Amino acid sequence: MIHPEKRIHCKKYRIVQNEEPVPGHRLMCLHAPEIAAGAKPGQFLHVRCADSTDPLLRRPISIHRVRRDEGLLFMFYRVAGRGTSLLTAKREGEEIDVLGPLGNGFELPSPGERVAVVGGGIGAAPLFFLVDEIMAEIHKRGADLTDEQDTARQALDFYLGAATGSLLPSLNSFLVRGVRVHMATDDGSVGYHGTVTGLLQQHLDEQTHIDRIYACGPAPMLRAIDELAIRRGIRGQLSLEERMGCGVGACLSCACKIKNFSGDGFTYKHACSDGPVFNIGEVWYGH
Amino acid sequence: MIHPEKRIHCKKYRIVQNEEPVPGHRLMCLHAPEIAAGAKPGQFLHVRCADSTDPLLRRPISIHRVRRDEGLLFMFYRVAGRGTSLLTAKREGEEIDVLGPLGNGFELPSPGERVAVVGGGIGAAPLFFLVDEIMAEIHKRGADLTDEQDTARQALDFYLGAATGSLLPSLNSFLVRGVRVHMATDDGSVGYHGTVTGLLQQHLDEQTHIDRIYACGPAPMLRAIDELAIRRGIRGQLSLEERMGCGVGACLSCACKIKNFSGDGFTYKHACSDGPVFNIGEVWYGH
Amino acid sequence: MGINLAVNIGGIKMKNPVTTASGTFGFGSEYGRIIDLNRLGAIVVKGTTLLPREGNPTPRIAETPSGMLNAIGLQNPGVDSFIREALPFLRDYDLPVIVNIAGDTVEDYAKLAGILDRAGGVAGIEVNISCPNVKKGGLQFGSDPESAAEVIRNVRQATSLPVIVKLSPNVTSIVAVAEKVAGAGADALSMINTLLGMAIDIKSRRPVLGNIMGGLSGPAVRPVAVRAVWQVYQAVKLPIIGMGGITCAADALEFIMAGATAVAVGTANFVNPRATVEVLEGIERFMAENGIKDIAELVGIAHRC
Amino acid sequence: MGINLAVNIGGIKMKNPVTTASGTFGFGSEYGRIIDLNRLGAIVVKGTTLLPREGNPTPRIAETPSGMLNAIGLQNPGVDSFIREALPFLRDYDLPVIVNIAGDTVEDYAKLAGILDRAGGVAGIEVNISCPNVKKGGLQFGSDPESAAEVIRNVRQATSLPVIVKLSPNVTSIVAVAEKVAGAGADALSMINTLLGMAIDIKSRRPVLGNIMGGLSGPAVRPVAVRAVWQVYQAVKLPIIGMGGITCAADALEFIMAGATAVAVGTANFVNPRATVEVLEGIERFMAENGIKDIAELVGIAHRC
Ligand SMILES: Cc1cc2nc3c(=O)[nH]c(=O)nc-3n(C[C@H](O)[C@H](O)[C@H](O)COP(=O)(O)OP(=O)(O)OC[C@H]3O[C@@H](n4cnc5c(N)ncnc54)[C@H](O)[C@@H]3O)c2cc1C
Ligand SMILES: Cc1cc2nc3c(=O)[nH]c(=O)nc-3n(C[C@H](O)[C@H](O)[C@H](O)COP(=O)(O)OP(=O)(O)OC[C@H]3O[C@@H](n4cnc5c(N)ncnc54)[C@H](O)[C@@H]3O)c2cc1C
Ligand SMILES: Cc1cc2nc3c(=O)[nH]c(=O)nc-3n(C[C@H](O)[C@H](O)[C@H](O)COP(=O)(O)O)c2cc1C
Ligand SMILES: Cc1cc2nc3c(=O)[nH]c(=O)nc-3n(C[C@H](O)[C@H](O)[C@H](O)COP(=O)(O)O)c2cc1C
Ligand code: FES
Ligand code: FES
Repeated sequence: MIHPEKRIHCKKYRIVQNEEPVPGHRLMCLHAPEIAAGAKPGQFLHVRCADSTDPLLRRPISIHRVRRDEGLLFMFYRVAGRGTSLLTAKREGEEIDVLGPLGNGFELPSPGERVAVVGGGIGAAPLFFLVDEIMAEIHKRGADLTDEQDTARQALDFYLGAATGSLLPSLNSFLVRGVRVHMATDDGSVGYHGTVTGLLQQHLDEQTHIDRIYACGPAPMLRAIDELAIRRGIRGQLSLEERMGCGVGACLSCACKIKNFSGDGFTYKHACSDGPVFNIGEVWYGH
Repeated sequence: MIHPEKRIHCKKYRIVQNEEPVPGHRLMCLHAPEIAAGAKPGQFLHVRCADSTDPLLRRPISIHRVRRDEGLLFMFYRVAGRGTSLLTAKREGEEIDVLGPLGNGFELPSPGERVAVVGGGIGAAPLFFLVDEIMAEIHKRGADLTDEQDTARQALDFYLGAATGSLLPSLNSFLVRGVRVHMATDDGSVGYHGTVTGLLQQHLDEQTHIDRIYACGPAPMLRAIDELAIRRGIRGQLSLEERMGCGVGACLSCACKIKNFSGDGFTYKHACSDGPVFNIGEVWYGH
Repeated sequence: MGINLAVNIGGIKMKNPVTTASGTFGFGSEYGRIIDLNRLGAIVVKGTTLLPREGNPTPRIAETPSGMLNAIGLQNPGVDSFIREALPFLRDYDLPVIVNIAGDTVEDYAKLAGILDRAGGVAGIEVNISCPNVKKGGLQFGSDPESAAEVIRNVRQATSLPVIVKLSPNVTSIVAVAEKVAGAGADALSMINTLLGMAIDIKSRRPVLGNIMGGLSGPAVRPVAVRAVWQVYQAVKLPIIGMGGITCAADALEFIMAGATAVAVGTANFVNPRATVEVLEGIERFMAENGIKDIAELVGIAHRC
Repeated sequence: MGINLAVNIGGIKMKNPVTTASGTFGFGSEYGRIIDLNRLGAIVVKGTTLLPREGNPTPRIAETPSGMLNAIGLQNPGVDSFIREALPFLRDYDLPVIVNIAGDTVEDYAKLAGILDRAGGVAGIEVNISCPNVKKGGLQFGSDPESAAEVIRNVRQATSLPVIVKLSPNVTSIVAVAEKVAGAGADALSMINTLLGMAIDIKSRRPVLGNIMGGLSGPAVRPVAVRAVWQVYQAVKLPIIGMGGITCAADALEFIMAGATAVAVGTANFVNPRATVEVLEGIERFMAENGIKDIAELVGIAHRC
């Protein structure tokens, strides 16, 4: 008696690859056809890092990409602490216990909209799946368009920010045709010298037109994007992070402050089940 | 300010080998020259099986053998539960955290004594080191002996018992020149059909002369050996097992009942520091 | 196989002894996407209060060695919304629903019990007098045997449903509390709620949890929970739902042998969403392998072996 | 580096805040074969009684998730033998020796304190009113604030040595006990002793420990211990030795930030015999990296940040 459409899978999946494209970061690929089949951009996995009770809890990792035809699921993760360190020790051919797909996922843009995707650091990970889906849609539609329309619409601006440059060129290399990448680093080592929001702001000031923004990254970045988008009337979505227990909406630990009905206060929603994706303008950033 | 002679080492040592000579058993070899240099037969190591706090405690494993010249230390262990299972996953080249050498070790026989060594199941593991040392001593002395004396003395009887035969032939193959192996299995699949104590008893009844017995194995076997040896006035030693915390005599968890001064009751001694080797006749087996 | 797994918890008939720990299984629908809820002996839902509660500020959880701290703060939509929105979903299952209740005052508890008595589809009430994560009520009632008894007397009067009292381990004598609430009309006991704990983030030099202190649960607390069940089983003749760190059948059997008639899986659901079902299957296997025909034979057996 | 690590625990001058938890470090000589004892701020030796004690039947320990249960039962050679045989070894070190004492009666405690007062080479007394592993005395005294105070008043009169009181977490309010013993003349507090727990061997269907119940220690209990230190620091103005699951400097810093002036390493010694030294080195590193000149700056800082 489990509703097939709502089904969440919890199983051990075989690791196809777990390499280190950038120091301190790993790209892990699983053979997980059931999850790959139903996954949407913005959704995540809840991963068990050890067979031991220490560390006890699963770790949430976004779905970085999928290759549905081959049943492959990718995660791109930063080695942040004990759980992610344990993941680095897993080898090709071993299995890991994964729960997913979880969360609501992004709402895709309407046809013809100009889209900016903004990733801060490892927050870029889930945006690749989003970019892949948007571009696939554009390329599919592209067949019906004139050349002119094509140039204008077959494009998407992907803003990547980081503290320093090591991560960025590697992320860039993963991308597909038609994606314009703009990079920003806090130390200026690669691309624009400053925050990725600063860079986006500059482009908007220079008359770049954007209909929709998607962002994932550190909280201050998301807040800046939220403000900027509200100010300019741009719609879009943010993907939030919170500490998670269950990952499925049962434990109520991953509470996020969401503006209440009247907008003068907040109510708690849950990153794992109501999110992790929330609309721009919806998140309560306090006063 | 650590007394060099009393020094116990606690360090990570490199694994040189961790193979499965018999199903469910592993032979692990470490490069641990400091420990190998000072170790005595009957001593043991306290091994950390995981970096996690679950499982938390170290596991006591006997020193199975040493190759002092190469700085090698061997452990022969049965996969009994979680800790030992985790050890099986360690690969050549990895390091494990070992504390040792611990415990008192066996007292070697006097020159010319006829020795029986009795191992029950995995309890045979530490006896190989003992046999190696006794035989080395015999061979050294052997150079000065006449041929006749040689035949009589260059021998040692190693009794190996087990529930069934799978472990025994493999143990046998590890042995050196001059060791006479006698095998017994509860199911009769290899060697004598019955307990190893039954076999020893038979040999003693048949006039085999033994001056000294060393034994390690399950508690009922040790108790039988103790009784048999006391009855026949044979000296010797038993190596006991107890659950251990610290392994160094600090926590008092590994208490063994040892006859008290008057012999009508017991006092507790500690397997890790007063033992694990105790004299025959010393252990209190209750009434 | 002819094995009887059915148990009776103070009038609640469970087809097997495996249930869920309140607050770790939501209102059931969440885990219903992963396992078949009909396999459970009963479901104990998230703690419910008279009025909706927002809960505590974040972070609400922290991982600790073999355990976790939580300070959810009883976030819940309130009992009316629960009855209207969550309960109907559970009526589709063949599953006794036990509702965990919490209040600021004795009257709150009694009102809740009365409301749930009339709601329909509720098999029993679990009275949480042991929540460490709320300012008023909660643990305050649970740590004093007299106040605990006072709550239970009032709940008892307000409902004819079976009343299970959830006990706190944060007391000098859990037996003293158990004895008092037994005298006040409890039909069953459940134990343990979380241990009061905290963690400090040494980088920020502040408590990790938004609420400062929280409740410790998970495998780390299991020895404390087994001990509590052992002690209370000796002193009080009420059925016990044992919980605290159960992850597998072996863990559950420890509780049963210590004296628990049923067991609840809590934190382990987060780690392994299939834990309840695996606990059940493992108990069945243990009984088959050991020739045990009725789970009742195992209850408290460690006191007799 | 110009960093001050020295602390004062009720008159006991320690060159650094790292000491050992009683019963986990023997009388020092055992770990003196692995580490240099002179690195320690102080040593707290195994619990001592008036007469020798055999301790409890085996098994005396059981491993649990991130912890262990012990029921050693205060095995020790008695105070006279301790003074004659174990103390001289420690006099060779530059190290305050704190002697942990336990008794069946208030008089036992007072006598022990008197004997140790005259022994020479003893820097302070830690009064164990919280041992869960003995029939009489022990936890009995520690769980009732009045009895605890009674013990301490008598010990106070029998000795001019600094008196540290070791508190039990197995109480409804550790603060209530702390306040009472502070009033009775304690110079410092140490916390926590073990949590009362047990485990059952499902194969034999019997409790694992020979003594049935035992004390839970190790990383599993750390959140409970940090919480106890936090609560007592707010209520009582005595220096605290914090312990319970400390394995590394980060753990120790949690206790210090919660309000402990010193820390003791217990169960972790079994897992990593170098734990004390590593905790010390890690604290030094943390202070250097964070520009902290005196460890006193960190004590209780989590209450102020
Ligand atoms: C919905 C979601 C998607 C995520 N996707 C990715 C991704 O694709 N790639 C990636 O590298 N990271 C991602 N993260 C962050 C990732 O979950 C943390 O880096 C990871 O949990 C750290 O675990 P650790 O044991 O290595 O670190 P520790 O710091 O040791 O973890 C301690 C505890 O804190 C929690 N925690 C620590 N950091 C975070 C965090 N940022 N968010 C939530 N919980 C945290 C851990 O889960 C754990 O319970 C995501 C987080 C969320 C909530
Ligand atoms: C001095 C000594 C020397 C030993 N030498 C060897 C050896 O050379 N080869 C070998 O295979 N085994 C040896 N053992 C037994 C070995 O220690 C256990 O098999 C091992 O601890 C089991 O750990 P586990 O986690 O796999 O099993 P689990 O059953 O999961 O262990 C649970 C707990 O019980 C303890 N425990 C379980 N069995 C024993 C036991 N027999 N003795 C002591 N503690 C136990 C464990 O250490 C652990 O704390 C020796 C034991 C002692 C005391
Ligand atoms: C996130 C979380 C929320 C909880 N909420 C409640 C609750 O609302 N009511 C209640 O009585 N117990 C609550 N508990 C306690 C559990 O029901 C259970 O008693 C405790 O966690 C011990 O079991 P475990 O170790 O298996 O989790 C909660 C526990 C957790 C971890
Ligand atoms: C094996 C063992 C023996 C102990 N013996 C004593 C004792 O004799 N006196 C005492 O006050 N505490 C005793 N304790 C408690 C410890 O001193 C300490 O309070 C407790 O273990 C918590 O610290 P930990 O988690 O670091 O071990 C003992 C603990 C263990 C594990
Ligand atoms: S993680 Fe449990 S509700 Fe979100
Ligand atoms: S194991 Fe600690 S004294 Fe033997």
